[in-house]
Amino acid sequence: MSEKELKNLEEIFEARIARDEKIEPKDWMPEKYRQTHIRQISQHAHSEIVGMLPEGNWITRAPSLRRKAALLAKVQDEAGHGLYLYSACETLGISRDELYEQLHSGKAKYSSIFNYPSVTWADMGAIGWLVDGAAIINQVPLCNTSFGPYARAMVRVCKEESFHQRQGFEIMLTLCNGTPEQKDMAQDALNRWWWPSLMMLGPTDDASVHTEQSLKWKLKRKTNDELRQQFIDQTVPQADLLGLTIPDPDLKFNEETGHYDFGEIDWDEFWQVVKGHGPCNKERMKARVDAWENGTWVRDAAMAYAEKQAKKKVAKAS
Amino acid sequence: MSEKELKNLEEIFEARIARDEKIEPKDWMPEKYRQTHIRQISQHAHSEIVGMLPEGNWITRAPSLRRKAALLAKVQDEAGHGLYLYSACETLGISRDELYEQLHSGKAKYSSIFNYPSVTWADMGAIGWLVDGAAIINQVPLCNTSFGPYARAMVRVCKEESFHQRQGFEIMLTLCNGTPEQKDMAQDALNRWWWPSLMMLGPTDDASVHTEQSLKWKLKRKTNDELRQQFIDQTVPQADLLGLTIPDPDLKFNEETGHYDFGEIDWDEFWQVVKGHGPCNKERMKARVDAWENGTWVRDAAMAYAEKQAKKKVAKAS
Amino acid sequence: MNKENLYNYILGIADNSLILAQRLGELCGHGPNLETDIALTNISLDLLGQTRSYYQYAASVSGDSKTEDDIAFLRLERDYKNVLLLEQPNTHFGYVIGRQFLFDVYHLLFMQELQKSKDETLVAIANKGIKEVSYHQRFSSDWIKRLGDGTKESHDKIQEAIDALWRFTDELFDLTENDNTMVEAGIAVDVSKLKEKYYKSVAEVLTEATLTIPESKFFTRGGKTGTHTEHMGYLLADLQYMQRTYPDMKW
Amino acid sequence: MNKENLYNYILGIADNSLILAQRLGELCGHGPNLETDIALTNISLDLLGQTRSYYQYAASVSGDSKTEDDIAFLRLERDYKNVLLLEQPNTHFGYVIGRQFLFDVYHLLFMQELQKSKDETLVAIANKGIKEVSYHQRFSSDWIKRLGDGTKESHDKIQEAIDALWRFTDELFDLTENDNTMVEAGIAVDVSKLKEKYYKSVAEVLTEATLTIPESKFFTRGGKTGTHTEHMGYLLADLQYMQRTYPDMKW
Repeated sequence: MSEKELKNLEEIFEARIARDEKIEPKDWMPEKYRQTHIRQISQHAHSEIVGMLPEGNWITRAPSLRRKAALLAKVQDEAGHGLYLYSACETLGISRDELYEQLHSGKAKYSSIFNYPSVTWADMGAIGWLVDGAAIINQVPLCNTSFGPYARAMVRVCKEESFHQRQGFEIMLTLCNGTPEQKDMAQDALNRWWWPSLMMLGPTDDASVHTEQSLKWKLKRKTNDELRQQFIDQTVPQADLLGLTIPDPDLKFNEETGHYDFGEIDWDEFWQVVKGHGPCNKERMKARVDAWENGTWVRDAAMAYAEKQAKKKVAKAS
Repeated sequence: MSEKELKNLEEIFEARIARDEKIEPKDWMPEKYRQTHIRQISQHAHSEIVGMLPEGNWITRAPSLRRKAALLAKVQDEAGHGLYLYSACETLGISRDELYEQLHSGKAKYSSIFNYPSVTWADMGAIGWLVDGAAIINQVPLCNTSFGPYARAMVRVCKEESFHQRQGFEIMLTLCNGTPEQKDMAQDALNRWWWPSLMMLGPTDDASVHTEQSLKWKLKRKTNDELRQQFIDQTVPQADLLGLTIPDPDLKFNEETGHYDFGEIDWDEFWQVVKGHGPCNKERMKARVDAWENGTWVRDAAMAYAEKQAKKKVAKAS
Repeated sequence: MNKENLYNYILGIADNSLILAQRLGELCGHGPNLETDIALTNISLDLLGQTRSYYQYAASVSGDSKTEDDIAFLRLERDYKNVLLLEQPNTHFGYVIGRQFLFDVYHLLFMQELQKSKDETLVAIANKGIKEVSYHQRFSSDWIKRLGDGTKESHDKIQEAIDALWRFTDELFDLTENDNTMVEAGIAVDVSKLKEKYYKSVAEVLTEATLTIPESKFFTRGGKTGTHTEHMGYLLADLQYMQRTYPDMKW
Repeated sequence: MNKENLYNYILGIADNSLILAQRLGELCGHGPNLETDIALTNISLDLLGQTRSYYQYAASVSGDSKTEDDIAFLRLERDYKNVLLLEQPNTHFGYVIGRQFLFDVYHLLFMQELQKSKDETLVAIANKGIKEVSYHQRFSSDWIKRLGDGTKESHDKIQEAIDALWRFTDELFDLTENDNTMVEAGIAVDVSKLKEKYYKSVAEVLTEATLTIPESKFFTRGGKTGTHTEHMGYLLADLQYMQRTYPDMKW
């Protein structure tokens, strides 16, 4: 392809996106578009499956049968999200094994929030309420993103996430309406998850490297700081409703802007966790790698069996 | 050695035993004496270390700090007993590795009682009271057995065992003086451990293969049935003191004999457990083999290090 | 037959579902791939659903203020009546599948018979559950075949698991005194009659999977009378943790 | 400084001994050989003895009817203040020795300073404990050398453990608000001042053991303020099992 032809294709491509047309896997796309999408979709998929771990930690200890079943179902949904997202990613010409390899080797990232430990039952509430809440704010705009398979996966994901978010809030509400010990547990969970949740919306705009290009491709529709403000504005009244105190002495409603002002985020902590030095990075990665490695013989068996069966069929047919 | 010389040596040997002299490792002894002692002493050593497992099972869950420390110390004593007994056995010309190999391969036996699970805290009481009680009855006569190292080890073992037995009884007493739930727990433990404890004294005399020879060598001083009767006569009044019911409807004091009559023992169960099909035979053996195999690299390291240090010393000296 | 007999009978069934669901719950997020992870979680969810129906029924039978959670979380170890098979640990995936398969074949036969019970609520639970259980059995049987007739390694591993778990199968067909009373009342399944069919079905799948049917005639029992293996206490310590630590609260 | 400060300070020390004793207790009967099994149990027993002295003192300070067992078994996870290092699991013998060594070096320095406290009871406990702890440190240092300078396999395994546990060491030298109050009162050890000596001692042993001193400057903390790793909940579920299941009884 000549340089001119390439430029032409790129122009047509950008025009399609500008017209809000969906790009499908078989369509021509710039290599950078493909790579950026592989990076983002797989990162998202990895976040789902690593995100199973802090919640999975409480399945055996859930305090009632109803909560146990709901938690199991929620963690299972996350596995399901992982599945759609890996599938969407595979349409871009990368295999699931390669994607796992990137995760296990540390080359691919996942959402840093899952590197914090889940230390009490109230964390199941806080994760649903805050973490899923922040995730939805990140993800809703992606239902209209330009890459078709990703956009469609997100529609499904967002619907379930918002169910999870309500469920998390309801766990918090039950605790806050419960005994003083339960309310303490809820407040403690909010204290620990609040700041990491704010960090989930990504670094501040001036530190964010991918924003401009991502806005053009509709992988982003708002900047990180806008999303963060939206999350805070939405969450503070919910905390009030619960009767919990957001652990930020600088938090205050600004009558002029109509938004909440808030205190400084500890970006050193953020970067430390991103770089692999959070409280549970090692544990999370070990859990994933162990699951994968302990499962090798199982996957091999399934493959060997399928091949034997296929051969038998062929033998019969001939 | 001519047959006559051998016979002569044997006669001198038997005479020494008859005079209650101790046989020491360096003394001449008939091969059968050596083999019988290796079998019995190692079986006894194995019983100590397998016996650590049912009690070890409750260390992390002991109900008070005092009980936790006492239980730890008790299980540690059993390791100590294992250590003396293996050492005594090694004087007969067999290595500890060979002895372990016999245990792990199933060639050597250990006391079948340890193939029952410890399912409640009260089992820590019942094991001390009944199992150590029966063990003492088996073992006290061995303090005067003919083989010196074994006799001396037994003096030490018996002293500690009787401390353990009192401790076990005291656990039972505390439970029996406690709440109804605690008393139920104690009764339940007695129900489960009573019959296996009776079996600990060995098969009935007519089914016992080693008795006659063992009596001569003072490896036994009473028959299994005599020991069993002694155990029952001693234990029934203790159960009365605790206010517990021995789970044997046929148990009754016989004014004529001055002993307790008792019901039929389920010898099928006994032989099934001896042959490896008790409730925990597989788990016990797995725990021992795992400990040994997981420890291989550690023992190898210690050996390699010791060799390096020895070489360094030699190098320095020369 | 009285109320207490019925109550105990329901618990005997329900505890099986609870304990297996709990074991499967440990695996969530740690499966050999996402599809299997999701499938095992599904089974756990089905079993938990059944558990809740049974305990809710038991709670209503008991007539006192007990809830499903009191029954699930606040009994002593000796009062859980699940069979020993189901409390065995997730040693490796072969054990997970072996345990599931050895139970599913029984569970399906059991549910089919429970549909004929004179107790309408149990029939309703069985009618709903039987579809789930037949899916479980298909799932575990398929995996028995995949592992048995997969690679050398998988063959050895699933054979090892079947051999190790085999000794817990005979207990499935024991009848407690309470069971006998309930069989006479036409409510309980006479599980002793399922034995032959069970071993036949199991043998068929194992054979197709190129596995050897264990020959041992020595079996371990005790779960139905509440004498559990040493694994059970640790399972309960986790299961009961919250309810024991924070008594009398709503969640 | 008030009574509550002292109470909390004692617990902060005692919880370290309790949690390490508990972890070591898990190993009893499963050691690589009898001699090591006995030695590790000895350490566990020493630590339990210290724990009891501390808690008994704390109970007397609290002035209410609390007993050592109430303190040991009936707190919520967030109220245990042991450092994260000590709750880490017995992954393999390298981790057991690595954890022990990284704590023992600190513990000995700590005990030496505690002997200078203005609180007589703490001084008495330290006087008694210091002999035990210096034995522990000798034991674990010797094993660090054996494993480090033993075989290739043992070298790699102990290095792996040291590398993995290293990130929990910095927390040892944190001072909580309560600690600061107690340091000012002349009762607490200013652990922040032990840091340099600690890393020097550790480095000496690691070097002699032919091991590499980890370079990471990233550390994990939280135990001293009660935010534990996910291992802690399971440890407590077992530790507290009996007291939670059978409340208010004597044992």
